[in-house]
Amino acid sequence: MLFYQSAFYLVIGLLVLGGLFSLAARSRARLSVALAYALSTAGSLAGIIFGVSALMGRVTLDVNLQSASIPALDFSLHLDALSAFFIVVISTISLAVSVFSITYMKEYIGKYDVGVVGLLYNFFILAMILLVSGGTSFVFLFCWELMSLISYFLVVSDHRDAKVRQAGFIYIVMTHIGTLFIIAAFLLLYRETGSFSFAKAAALGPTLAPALKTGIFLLVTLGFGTKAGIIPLHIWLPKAHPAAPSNVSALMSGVMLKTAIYGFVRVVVQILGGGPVWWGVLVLALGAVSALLGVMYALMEHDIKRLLAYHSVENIGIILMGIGAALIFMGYGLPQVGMIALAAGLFHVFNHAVFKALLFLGAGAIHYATGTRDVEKMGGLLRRMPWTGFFFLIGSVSISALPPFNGFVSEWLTFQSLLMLGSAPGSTALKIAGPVFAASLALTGALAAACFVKAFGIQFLAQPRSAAAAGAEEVPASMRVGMAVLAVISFVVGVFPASIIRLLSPVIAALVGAESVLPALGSYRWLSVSLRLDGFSGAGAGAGAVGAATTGAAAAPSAIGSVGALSPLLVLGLLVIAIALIYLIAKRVGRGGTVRVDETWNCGMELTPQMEYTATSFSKPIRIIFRRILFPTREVEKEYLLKPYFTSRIVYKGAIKPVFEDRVYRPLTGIFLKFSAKMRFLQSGSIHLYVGYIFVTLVVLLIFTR
Amino acid sequence: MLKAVLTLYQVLLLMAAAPLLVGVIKKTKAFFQGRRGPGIFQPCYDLAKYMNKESVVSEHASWIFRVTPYVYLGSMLVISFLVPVVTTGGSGAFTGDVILIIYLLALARFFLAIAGLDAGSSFGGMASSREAALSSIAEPALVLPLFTMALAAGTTNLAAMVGRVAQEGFSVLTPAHLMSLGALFVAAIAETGRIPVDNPDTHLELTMIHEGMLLEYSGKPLALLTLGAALKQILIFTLLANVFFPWGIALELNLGSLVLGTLVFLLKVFLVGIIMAVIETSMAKMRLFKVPDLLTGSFLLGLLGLITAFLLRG
Amino acid sequence: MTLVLSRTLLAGISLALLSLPLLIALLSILAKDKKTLTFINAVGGVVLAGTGLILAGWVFGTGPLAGLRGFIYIDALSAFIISIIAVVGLTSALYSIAYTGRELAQGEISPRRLHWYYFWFYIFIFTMLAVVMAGNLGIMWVAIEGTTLASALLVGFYEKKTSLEAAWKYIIICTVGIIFALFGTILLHYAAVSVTGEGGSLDWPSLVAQAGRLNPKLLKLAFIFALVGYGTKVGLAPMHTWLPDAHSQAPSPVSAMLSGVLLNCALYGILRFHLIVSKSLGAFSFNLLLVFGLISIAVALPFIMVQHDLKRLFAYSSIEHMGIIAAAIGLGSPLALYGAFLHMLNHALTKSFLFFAAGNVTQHYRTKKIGKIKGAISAMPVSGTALFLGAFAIGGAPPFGIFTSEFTILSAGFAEGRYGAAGLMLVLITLIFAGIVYTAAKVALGAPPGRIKKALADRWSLAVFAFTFAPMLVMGVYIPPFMDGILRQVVAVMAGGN
Amino acid sequence: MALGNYLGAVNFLITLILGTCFAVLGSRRMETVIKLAVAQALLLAGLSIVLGWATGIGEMYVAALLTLAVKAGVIPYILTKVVRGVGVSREVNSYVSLKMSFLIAGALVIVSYLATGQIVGRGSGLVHEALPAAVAMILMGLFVIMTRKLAVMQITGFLLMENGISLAGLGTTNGMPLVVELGIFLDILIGVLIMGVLAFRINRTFDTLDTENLRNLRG
Repeated sequence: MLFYQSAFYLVIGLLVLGGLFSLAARSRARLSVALAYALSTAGSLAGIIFGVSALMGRVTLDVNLQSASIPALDFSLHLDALSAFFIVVISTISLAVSVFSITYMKEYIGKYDVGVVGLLYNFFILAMILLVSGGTSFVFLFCWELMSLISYFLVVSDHRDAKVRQAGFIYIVMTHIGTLFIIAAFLLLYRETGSFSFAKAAALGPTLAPALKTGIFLLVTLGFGTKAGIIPLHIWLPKAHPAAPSNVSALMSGVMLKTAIYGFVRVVVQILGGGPVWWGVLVLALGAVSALLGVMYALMEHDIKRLLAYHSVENIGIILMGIGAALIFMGYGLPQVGMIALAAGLFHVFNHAVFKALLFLGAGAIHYATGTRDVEKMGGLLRRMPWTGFFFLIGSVSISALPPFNGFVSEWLTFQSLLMLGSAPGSTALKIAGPVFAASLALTGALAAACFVKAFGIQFLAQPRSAAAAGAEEVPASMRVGMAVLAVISFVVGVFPASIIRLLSPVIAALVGAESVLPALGSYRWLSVSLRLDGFSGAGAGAGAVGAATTGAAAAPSAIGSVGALSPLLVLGLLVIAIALIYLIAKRVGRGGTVRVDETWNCGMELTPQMEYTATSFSKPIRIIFRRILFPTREVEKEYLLKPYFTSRIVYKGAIKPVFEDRVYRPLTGIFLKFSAKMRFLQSGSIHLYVGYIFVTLVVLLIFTR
Repeated sequence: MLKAVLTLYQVLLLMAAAPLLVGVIKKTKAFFQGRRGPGIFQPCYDLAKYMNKESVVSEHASWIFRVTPYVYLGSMLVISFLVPVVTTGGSGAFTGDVILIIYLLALARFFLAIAGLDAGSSFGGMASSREAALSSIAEPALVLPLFTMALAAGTTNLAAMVGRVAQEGFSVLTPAHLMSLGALFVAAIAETGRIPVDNPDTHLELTMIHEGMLLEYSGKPLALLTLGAALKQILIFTLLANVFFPWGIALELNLGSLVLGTLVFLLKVFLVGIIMAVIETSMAKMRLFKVPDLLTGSFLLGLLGLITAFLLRG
Repeated sequence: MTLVLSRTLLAGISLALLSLPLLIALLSILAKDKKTLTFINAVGGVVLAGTGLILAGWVFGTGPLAGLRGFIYIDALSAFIISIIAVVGLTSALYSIAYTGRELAQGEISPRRLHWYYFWFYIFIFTMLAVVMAGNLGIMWVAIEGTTLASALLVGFYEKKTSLEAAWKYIIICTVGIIFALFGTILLHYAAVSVTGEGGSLDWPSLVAQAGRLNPKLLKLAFIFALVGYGTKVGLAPMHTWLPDAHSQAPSPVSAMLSGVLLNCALYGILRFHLIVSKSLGAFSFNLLLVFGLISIAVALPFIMVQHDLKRLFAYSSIEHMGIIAAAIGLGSPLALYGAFLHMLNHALTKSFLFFAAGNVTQHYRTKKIGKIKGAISAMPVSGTALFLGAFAIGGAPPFGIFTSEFTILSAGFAEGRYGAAGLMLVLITLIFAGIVYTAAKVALGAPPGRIKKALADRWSLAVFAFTFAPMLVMGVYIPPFMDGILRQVVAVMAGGN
Repeated sequence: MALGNYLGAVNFLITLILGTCFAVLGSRRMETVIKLAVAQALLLAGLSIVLGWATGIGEMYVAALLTLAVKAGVIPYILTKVVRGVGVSREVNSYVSLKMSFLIAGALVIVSYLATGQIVGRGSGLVHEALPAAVAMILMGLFVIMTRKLAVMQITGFLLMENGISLAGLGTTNGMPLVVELGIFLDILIGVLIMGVLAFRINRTFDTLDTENLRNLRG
């Protein structure tokens, strides 16, 4: 116990010191940067050690910190398996990002007050770690708000840019409004349980009145949905994430959004113990819509960080699809099947954190090297920044859910969860919905791949499209190491998914309150580390119900009798062998094989970068295919030498309509502000009127209280 | 050990049959167009020709361009290893998961698409762009029928899915089954790049998709990619044939059923090829932005298949 | 014996506390030069605050103090507000040194007027102390009216058009309002006389003793008049109209005093009535306070959303926060009361902090127009940052105290099952946060206009910022045991003890 | 006690006080208004003396004395100084016409009687008329402040309200405790003084005492 305690305090201590030292040394910027990120690296490392060992040792840690006689201000921490898992997620990402930042932040010396940024950075991580450690809803809210506030400050680091200020404002307001719903939900719980403690709430939660539970569920869905960036509450996300420095974007996108998932799971799954089936359907539908629209919007973006931000919307959607499926199964009274879906969701939490942080770091590295985030101005970077390109490619492959990387594994689990809906009991509509949602997930995955063909291809391949890109150089070692850490994790987890499944097993068992079926899911059997869903008797077998997973029955790696099995290691092995064989054979066979380097064929003309396919043109078919959803607009300006045949200049501007902003947010804020302006007549400046107010108030009071 | 040998046999069979299938299709088309056409071994000669040629690589291209043929063909080989061809008892069968196979196809496509962008030619870019868009929307149409079948079998394992249909006999030939088949068939057209979605025989810049991405390739890499594409085509036909009409596939591992399985497999695959050829001759290539309508239709057909599957089951 | 001695000593201290500000005011007039004036002000301010805190501490330690034939009555509630007056009074006095120094340098005021500034400043403090120390509701009225008179000239200190207008509105509206409070006092007096049968009892202990027996109908009327009357002074909507004018036109240290202290003193007047009335009328006064509190928050909202003047913004925010406190008291549960007084303290600290910061910024930019102030953080690293952080603090973001107290009040509201009221409060507070942050970001961020030179904070401001910021921050995460004890005592007073 | 014997005189005085209020509403010249204020203060002092005589409470005489000194002496002096110093003698304009003013004032009196008539009905031996009259005066004072544009007239309105309060105090409880009474007088004195100072400054800065001009602070 002492070990766990001291490890936890070490994490906190290192991060606090990192922040304070960074601030203290702010007049010596280089030292400040070194201190801030070295200490946060150490803190993150300690966080990983603590989290993993707490999960392996099945330890829960309690810290009692009630300070006043009011029930709020109870800073008691309660670190259970779920907390530990999220600490692992947070620390893993912050480790890589911190290493990356050691040199990355040097770029900002002189531009920003790096001492303050270092302080905020460390405290940002700290706030997130404390947030997931909180044992009471007050700690949660406190850290939640603190986290939002600090990230807001980080977002507006570059506050001389009006766009950044606006992004920051939208961010802080949206997140604050989201918090409103969360506060309301927690206070409703407080009224019922008389305490802010999560543990007490969890003891009482399942027995609450259904209407109240539904109210709380809807409130947290709105509240956490805002932070997580589900559509249509996402509008802040693509604005705020790009505005921050890339290391912060990596943390925000990779980790901060996940705290919303944490909160959602904590409240809906643990405290309320699930609910009626329609909760799950709602979450699933929200997830599917967010995933699809998120990726479509991403495809339309040419600012690499905005593109990545929209992919966060997409991936949060995928996570919610898993969690939604879990809620449906819990609603059916099949917690053990729900576990698999929940595992899919939480697994994707980890995976998305890893590859999204990797990609944001990659974007940061590109920005570091070229000074731009505009995809159209890049090109040919792979030759100039081979390492960054390689890591970015790994991130792209992972996020596109392609084997053998980690994104694929969790999406595979999600697919399985959705398909299991098809054999679950209940309404036929829902059964049909399962595979249809799975198909929508497939579409999402394909679009994501399309998007990253664009993102990788336009940025890293072909000829450079600008002088900045042509002059780019590979980034320094620490940045490469930061990306490498995540790339390696992405790969290793993709090949050995059971490693994470093992960590998740106690988490999910504690959440669902049933014996865990996950060890059977992720096993180290038969050479490979495989994922197996056993004993699920489908509707075809007649039972029509989803049976509880039987752990021992599937001794032999036989196909029949299991829902599905996946051996990424085997796939990887086959792939390596196949490629090696092809290489060897192709080398021997045939007289050809000499390679001549020459120009790209261009119908006999010299190829210039202007002729290359741009990101805009790349995404055009999709823009046209989904025009009913994306509402593209185009504007073509032509200047003629001789009308109408000889144009001297054509300017083509294409954009998609920000539908939600135009149709929902702007009218709403417009009405509100107009109303506010109208209300100002109350304070018209006339003293006579003012005295009249007093008079009227008095009269009204006298009449009403007779 | 036997399983390993069998698996190897399946892979080799597929590799051997793949160029032949291309040849057969071309021959059939020629027949229907009233031409003599090249012999069915012409694709094999072409491959041999490519293997003997020098390859030219663009000065702008990166290692992606060089690696892609290996990844592409490698992915196809891995899929060949996983798919039940003449028997459901191969070594890879236990992890022969539908979702995995779909995503391995996606992996291959991903690399081919970025390779198309690598040289910087606008043809490659255009082809990549179209490939990315069309394959994206083809994806739901492709997976939904497969998921319908998986649900019926209670597993996403291909061998098990195939095994179930094979065991149940012809009673599974319900409207749902056929509608799903129809849906998958259309998706397969898109996936294999055939008319009316793509034209495999042309290098006309306005229409090509798959060929556009290969435009910069020559020599050995082109041979690998061409073989890969042929392999992909036969794999998808195999899926189509074996998932919906698995009869004849060897459920037990004895020589007789294996031989029968092999024959029946070749028959089915070439039949699919001939049907494709017939369709190609009787249709013109669609305008690019008509294709989504076709694929949506196919998706809806798949959805209908799914719904009827559930309604019939009650 | 010791008790008697300590009582006598205590009475002495309280007399000293009342006479000290008068003495300092007098000395300020008599002082020869600016240096002496600064010295008198600084030392006097410290001594005054020290005396106030000692007295308050003593009362918290030994219980309520009644002295001088009942003219002085100090219980935990009074002592609590005395502490606030002491602390904010001190910071404002010290900040005034820096602030007026610059005004003098910029030629906004003449050296002679500086003496009058301090004179009225300390008279203002005196009247506020008198409000909370008075043991007689009549005297209390006199003192509250005194606060208006003492501060009216401070509000109109600049003798510009706008400040004179503000001062005129301030004095007329508040005087009119407060006359109603006098009428309420007379009605209460009448009710008391009707019971005791003899004239002359507005003394607090005797009123409390008889509270249950007073004529409810009269009490109702009395409370309504007191609520409207003192409510005008508190800034409860719709009687709040003077407040944005006065707060924005006064010199910033005075704005801090008005917002941070004066409003609380006026609220104290209502509370005294409320304590008596609630004994026989039950929920009546609670509900009225709740309703007026909520109306105040709601009325502040649109003006905060669309605001052009930095100091007016904070003035409206004061209306909002007084509304929150009033509503919390209206909720009435011990938890709500605890939150209310915690909020009172937090608001006093935070709002004075904000006005100090805003004072430095508006002085440096020579405008209060929000549209004309930009990049305050870059131009004034300390004051600009203080303004920015202060805005978040006042909006209710952790780790600042306001978050804790607002959360406590809301949790009390939900715990009482008053979802409508608490929910409305939650929504309004959230929207107001948006308005404040919008303005704060506009003012603090961005690049400052070219004409603005970079300025570092003077040491007085620095000291005051640090002194105020520390408790703001601490109270957000931790309520020290002594503070917890004090708040419990105040709650006990409000919950019907004495 | 012997109050009953003097009730006639008391009621007569109260009626006269109300009458002065109407007169104030009716006059447009500042000098007249100030004279009326003095008259009202004299009547109030008279009322105090009568009540003091009737009830035998000595403090009433002190109150009468204070009223005389402050309300009939110092305050009119200050007001006169302001009016002379500023140089206005006529009211600029009112928001409400003369006829309307009287009509509303009459209505206010009726409302006051209706509203507060029964409160002092419990026969504590006090003046029945005082409370309604006081409330009416307060409301009329408020009415003056609300409708008159001249700053000095607003001070007068304030005085009317204040006199109403005094009347209420006299009528209900024979006045407040003496110390309180003293404080109140001090407040009023200082209040009018400061209002006077402000009026001077306003006139100096705005060149007029018309409060219509005081409308720059909005929103």
